[in-house]
Amino acid sequence: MKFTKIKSGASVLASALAISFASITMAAEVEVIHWWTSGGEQAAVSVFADEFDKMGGDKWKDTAIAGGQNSRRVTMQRILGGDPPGAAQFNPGRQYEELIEGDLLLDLTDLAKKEGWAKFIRPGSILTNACIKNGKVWCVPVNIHSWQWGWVSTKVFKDSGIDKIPTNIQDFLKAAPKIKAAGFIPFAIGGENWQHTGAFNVVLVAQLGKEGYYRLFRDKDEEYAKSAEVAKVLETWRELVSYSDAGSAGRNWNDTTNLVITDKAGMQIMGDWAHGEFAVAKKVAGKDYECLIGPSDTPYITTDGDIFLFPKQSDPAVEAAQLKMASMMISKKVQVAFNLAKGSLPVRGDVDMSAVDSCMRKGIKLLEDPKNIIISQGRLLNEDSTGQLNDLFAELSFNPNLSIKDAHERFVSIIENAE
Amino acid sequence: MSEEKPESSGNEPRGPKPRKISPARIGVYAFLIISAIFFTLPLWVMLMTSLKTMPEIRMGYLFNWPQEISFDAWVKAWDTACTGRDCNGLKPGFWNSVKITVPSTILSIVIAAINGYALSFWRFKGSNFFFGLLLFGAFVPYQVVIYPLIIAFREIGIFATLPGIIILHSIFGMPILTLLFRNFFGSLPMDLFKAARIDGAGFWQIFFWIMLPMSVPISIVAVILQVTGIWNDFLFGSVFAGRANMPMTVQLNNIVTTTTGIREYNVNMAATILSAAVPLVVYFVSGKWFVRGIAAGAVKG
Amino acid sequence: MAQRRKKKLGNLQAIIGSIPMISVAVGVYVICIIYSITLSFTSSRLFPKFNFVGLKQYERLWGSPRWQISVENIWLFGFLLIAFTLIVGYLLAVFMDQRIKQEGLFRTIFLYPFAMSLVVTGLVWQWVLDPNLGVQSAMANWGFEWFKFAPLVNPETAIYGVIIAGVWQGTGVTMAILLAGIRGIDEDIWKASKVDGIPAWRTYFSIVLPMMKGAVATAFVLQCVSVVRVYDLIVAITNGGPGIATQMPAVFVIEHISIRQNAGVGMAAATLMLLPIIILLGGRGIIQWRAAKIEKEYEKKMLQASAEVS
Amino acid sequence: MENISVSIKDLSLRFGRIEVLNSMNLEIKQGEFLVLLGPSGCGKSTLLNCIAGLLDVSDGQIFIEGKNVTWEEPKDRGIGMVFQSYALYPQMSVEKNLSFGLRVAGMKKPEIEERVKRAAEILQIEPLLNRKPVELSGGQRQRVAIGRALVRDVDVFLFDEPLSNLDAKLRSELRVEIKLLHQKLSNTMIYVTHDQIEALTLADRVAVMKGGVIQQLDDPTTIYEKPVNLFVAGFMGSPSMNFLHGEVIEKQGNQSVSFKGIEIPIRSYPSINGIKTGTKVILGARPEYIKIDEKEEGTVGPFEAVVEVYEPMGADSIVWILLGGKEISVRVAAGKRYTPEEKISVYFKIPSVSIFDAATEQRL
Repeated sequence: MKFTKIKSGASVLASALAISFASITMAAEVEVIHWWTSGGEQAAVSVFADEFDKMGGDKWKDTAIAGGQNSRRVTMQRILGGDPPGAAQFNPGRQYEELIEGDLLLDLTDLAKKEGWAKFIRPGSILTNACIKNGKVWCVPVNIHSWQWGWVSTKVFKDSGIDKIPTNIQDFLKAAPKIKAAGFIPFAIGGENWQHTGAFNVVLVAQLGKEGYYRLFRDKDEEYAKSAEVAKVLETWRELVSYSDAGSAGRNWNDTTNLVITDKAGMQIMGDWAHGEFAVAKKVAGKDYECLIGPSDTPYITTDGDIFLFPKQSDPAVEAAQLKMASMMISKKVQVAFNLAKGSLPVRGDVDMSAVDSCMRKGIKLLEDPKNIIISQGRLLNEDSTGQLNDLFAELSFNPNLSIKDAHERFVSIIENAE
Repeated sequence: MSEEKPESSGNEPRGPKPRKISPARIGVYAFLIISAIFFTLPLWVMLMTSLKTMPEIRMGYLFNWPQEISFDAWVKAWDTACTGRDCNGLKPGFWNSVKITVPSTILSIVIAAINGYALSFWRFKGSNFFFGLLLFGAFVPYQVVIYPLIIAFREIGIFATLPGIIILHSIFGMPILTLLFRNFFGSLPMDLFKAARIDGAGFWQIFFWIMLPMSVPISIVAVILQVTGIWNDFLFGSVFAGRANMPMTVQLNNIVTTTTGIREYNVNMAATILSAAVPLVVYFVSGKWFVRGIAAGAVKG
Repeated sequence: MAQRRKKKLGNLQAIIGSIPMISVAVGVYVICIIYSITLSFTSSRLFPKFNFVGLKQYERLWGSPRWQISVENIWLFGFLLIAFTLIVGYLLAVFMDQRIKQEGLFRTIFLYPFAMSLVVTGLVWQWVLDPNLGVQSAMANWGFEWFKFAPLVNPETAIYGVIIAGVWQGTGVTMAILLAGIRGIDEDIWKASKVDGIPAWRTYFSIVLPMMKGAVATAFVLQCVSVVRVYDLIVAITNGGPGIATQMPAVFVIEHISIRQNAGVGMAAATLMLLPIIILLGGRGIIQWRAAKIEKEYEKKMLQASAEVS
Repeated sequence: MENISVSIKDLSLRFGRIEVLNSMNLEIKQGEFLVLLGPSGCGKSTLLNCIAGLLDVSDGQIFIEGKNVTWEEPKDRGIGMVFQSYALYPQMSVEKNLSFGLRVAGMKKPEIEERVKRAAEILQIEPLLNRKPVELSGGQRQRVAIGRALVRDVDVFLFDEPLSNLDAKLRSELRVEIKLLHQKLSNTMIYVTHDQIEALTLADRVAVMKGGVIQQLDDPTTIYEKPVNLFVAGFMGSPSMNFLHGEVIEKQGNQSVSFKGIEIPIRSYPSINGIKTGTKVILGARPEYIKIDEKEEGTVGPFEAVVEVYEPMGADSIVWILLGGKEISVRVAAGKRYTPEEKISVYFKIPSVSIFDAATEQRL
């Protein structure tokens, strides 16, 4: 038996570990992080991916993470850790402000100029509000989504003995006891906090109108926040949620939509991405289900949607592929196919949308008048304030011990301190 | 000779004391059995659900034996369940977990064994101070150091890489494993070390030729501790592993939270059992070692 | 002193061998913690920035209902989980000690949850407690319509649902540690108490329990550490909901350093998470240090005494 | 000087502020069997570890065979060591245990075999060579441990309480074997023990230690018969020496020790001239130097005493008596029997007693 010096063994081990297996990026792979995991969303994202792969050379590397929060959490952690994805889905807002300030995003200005994005993107505010900062273009808008929709199962209303489907929240609340008595869930909502914030804001806009909405979230008007009108919104919300079912905690939005699709629930307030789920389930608008815009008789809609950011990469080949992807996402053909699958409106005004159904037509019609459009909360408040509102609305929904008065006080203080 | 048995003189008790079925004894068994039901129930539910078809699940007989056993859910969970456009099931996650667990376990144990050995036999100035700091680390909530570690790993260039997650697991395994090995080596006779010194063996020779062969039992305990711990990790895997190395737990959570249309409970439960399989097998196979491992792993005092 | 003192080669090797330990101890547990604490006094958002804002982040933190609920939750969760696992764990250990049949089987059953990850634990219990799918609906199907048990959907009770899952996962370990403690006690103690005519249950609680302080402390510390770190379980079982009813500090920190992009507040929260640990360990450290000092003084006295004699 | 094997000069060792060894000087001759004896904590094992190089000294020097080895590695000091717990490498066979050090040193195979064979022969452990330590009895293990020192072919053997873990019978057997080994090999041996029988039977010289200081360094007989101070006197012997606290008085030119009204004449004490009248002294008498009812050459007495307890011990017996209210042990031949309360007269064999100054505790 030979005794050799063994100490060298340890140093070999150490150095073997120290070698960073620096990921050798394939020249043509662009990883895309998004949260499009439901049926309709899957169909839509496949339009992008297939189209991108078809263009040859480069490959779409799909990282789907269920839930916008989870998805953005991963994106942020990876950017923080210096391992940014090639593209990441976001919602327009202020979530990526620091990424722009930190010069971590790919500058799309030249591409946008060359292709003349400013000319065909409508409404123009989408580009200016969401993507342009310091005169430069940082993101690609891919669709227009509005939150202000109620999705209704016609069968549930018919079986509950209600002939006329209500068109606003007040009428719905009147009909709700009947639906409940008939053994259906009147109002379907899931458990994720953003569902509550979104739906709450829909109710808020429907009740306070465009002006009230802006006074709160744009002007941060404390006095108005304290008013009884605002308190009334909180009450309405709570009444609405009381018509929900026990299983709502922890439920996904699309599982919730499925309750309406399968005629178990009367109505869900959800953005128009729910539309894609009905499409996947082969349901026909106006017959199997009804879409209520607003739900209000004088509807306003937000024109947010999804955008893609392209975090800066060290590999120039990937950068080229990123630009190619950005251009693909906003191209005419892809816009049509993608938005039909997704149930959303294209960001281009110059595409043929004759194939759309009655629901989408309602939306396109409303869009024609800019007066009907409101800026979403996410763009008016930063992520921290939005988060606080998320917490409050979720608690308002789920915690019966939180009185309307206390909730109102907390709402006022969030508005006071909002940035 | 058998006749020589003395006559029993009346009714004195003889032979072994008869076992009485006392109320206390029934109580003991009742308590144990009820507890056992509580502990088995979830596994039972998972197993049954994973073997049922979706229509049967919707009927809601959670505890019942499936009317018709179907392994489709298992196949789907392993091979074709989707997260986004990737429909490869848990399979890649399984291999990622293997890729992470095996080297992390080996590295962390080697380091800890050297640490424990140095701390037991080669105390140098400050060695106990550093060990104290390390032990403090056994109590530190991960969230306190995770943010600086992300930044540090970025600076070194190992964030979201396989070496990165391996090093991370070795870092967080170090306090308890070092304690384990230090206590083990500390229980060995100091004379053994002295004898080896007289025999002329140095630091590494004593370690590799005398101490390491003796530490097989403690190493088994450490392996069990690390394999189960690292396999079950979620937080580090989700933050530090990177997309290409996403461990099974993270992938499980992704698969379960992803639904396209209807929630496939049978697939989800099959996926859950599959993710739990490795540590469960380790547990069932290693039995007493596992118990020793956790008892030792629980930081002593 | 003709010969100069050489540093022993072995010691040098020991230091080389301990480099990983030293670098982790200092690099991770000193520098990272100081870094985190420092950032808690800054207005860092996604990236670290060193523009100090004093205690502002702490004010924000305590102004946040989500944090308040997180803190309340962790105390409740910690207290109940530790109390339950210790009490039930001890009872199980005592019952297991009654020369029962199939001890191995029972032990396997009680302990296997500990081999499962908290993600798995969370998911499993989420389903078992689901009102439309889990125990409640199964009981209803069997005709027990009155049986209502779905703690997770109600913000008032959701935390208890989480505790059930925690107890399910952690009781077996406690049982195993405590059983080892019971078995480690000298047989003669049992003989003595039998001769003295003390009933078995009294022996278990008045004599055996105080004698196994070590095992109890081990189980206690193990549970404490798992309580402070609870993250995976929450993510899997409720994701902090319904509403924010089951938020925990660990989740709070992760959320704030990533998606909420407020590392300052996140690090303030992390610093506060560290506080109980420091107090716990600090207290222990002082006790130990004093014990060591007393011992040293005793030794010194003995030394002096022996010097006087000779 | 060449016949000095191990030499220790001004050796000190401190752990922090605790001084374990204090400027120790010691010279051990070639081929000498030196026993370090003392109660636990006296520093005897520490000293041995310093000689072996297992502890770093704080001050002073150590020479082995004329070479300054103070800062040498243990292996380079030319020593072999046998430990109390045997310290056999459990995973290696006996043969591998014996050859480990030689293999580490890179010695050639034939020579290793040769040396192992020789050591095994000497210790009669050839049949055990392929066994693992767990398969050996305590005595066999200890023999292997000695063999490990033997194969090193060194000049100095260090023994650290090598027999403490063995039962009484085996211990006395191995004691003889060690003595035989020493006679056969004539190496220098330094042997640490707390067992005085071992010290007395094995040693050429005994160093009695206490508090890190050598109290007395002498051949075993001198240590036993003429202890230099109260500590050595009390430590050696079982039952231990009887100590009578008294004062030297003088009557008609004859000095006596007055003890509780009893006056013990000490005229026949060898160094009587150095004792001043009026000194407070301690008279130490071993049990065998006190006689009951038999006046001998050089004894003084009789003094009245009462029997308290009678302990037969086989070869002889111990009688515990009360003399002036103080309990004293006396060794008597096995045949004599005494009953409690029995009145007896005792005699002191003054030439064999020790007298210590009560203040300095040194022998007078």
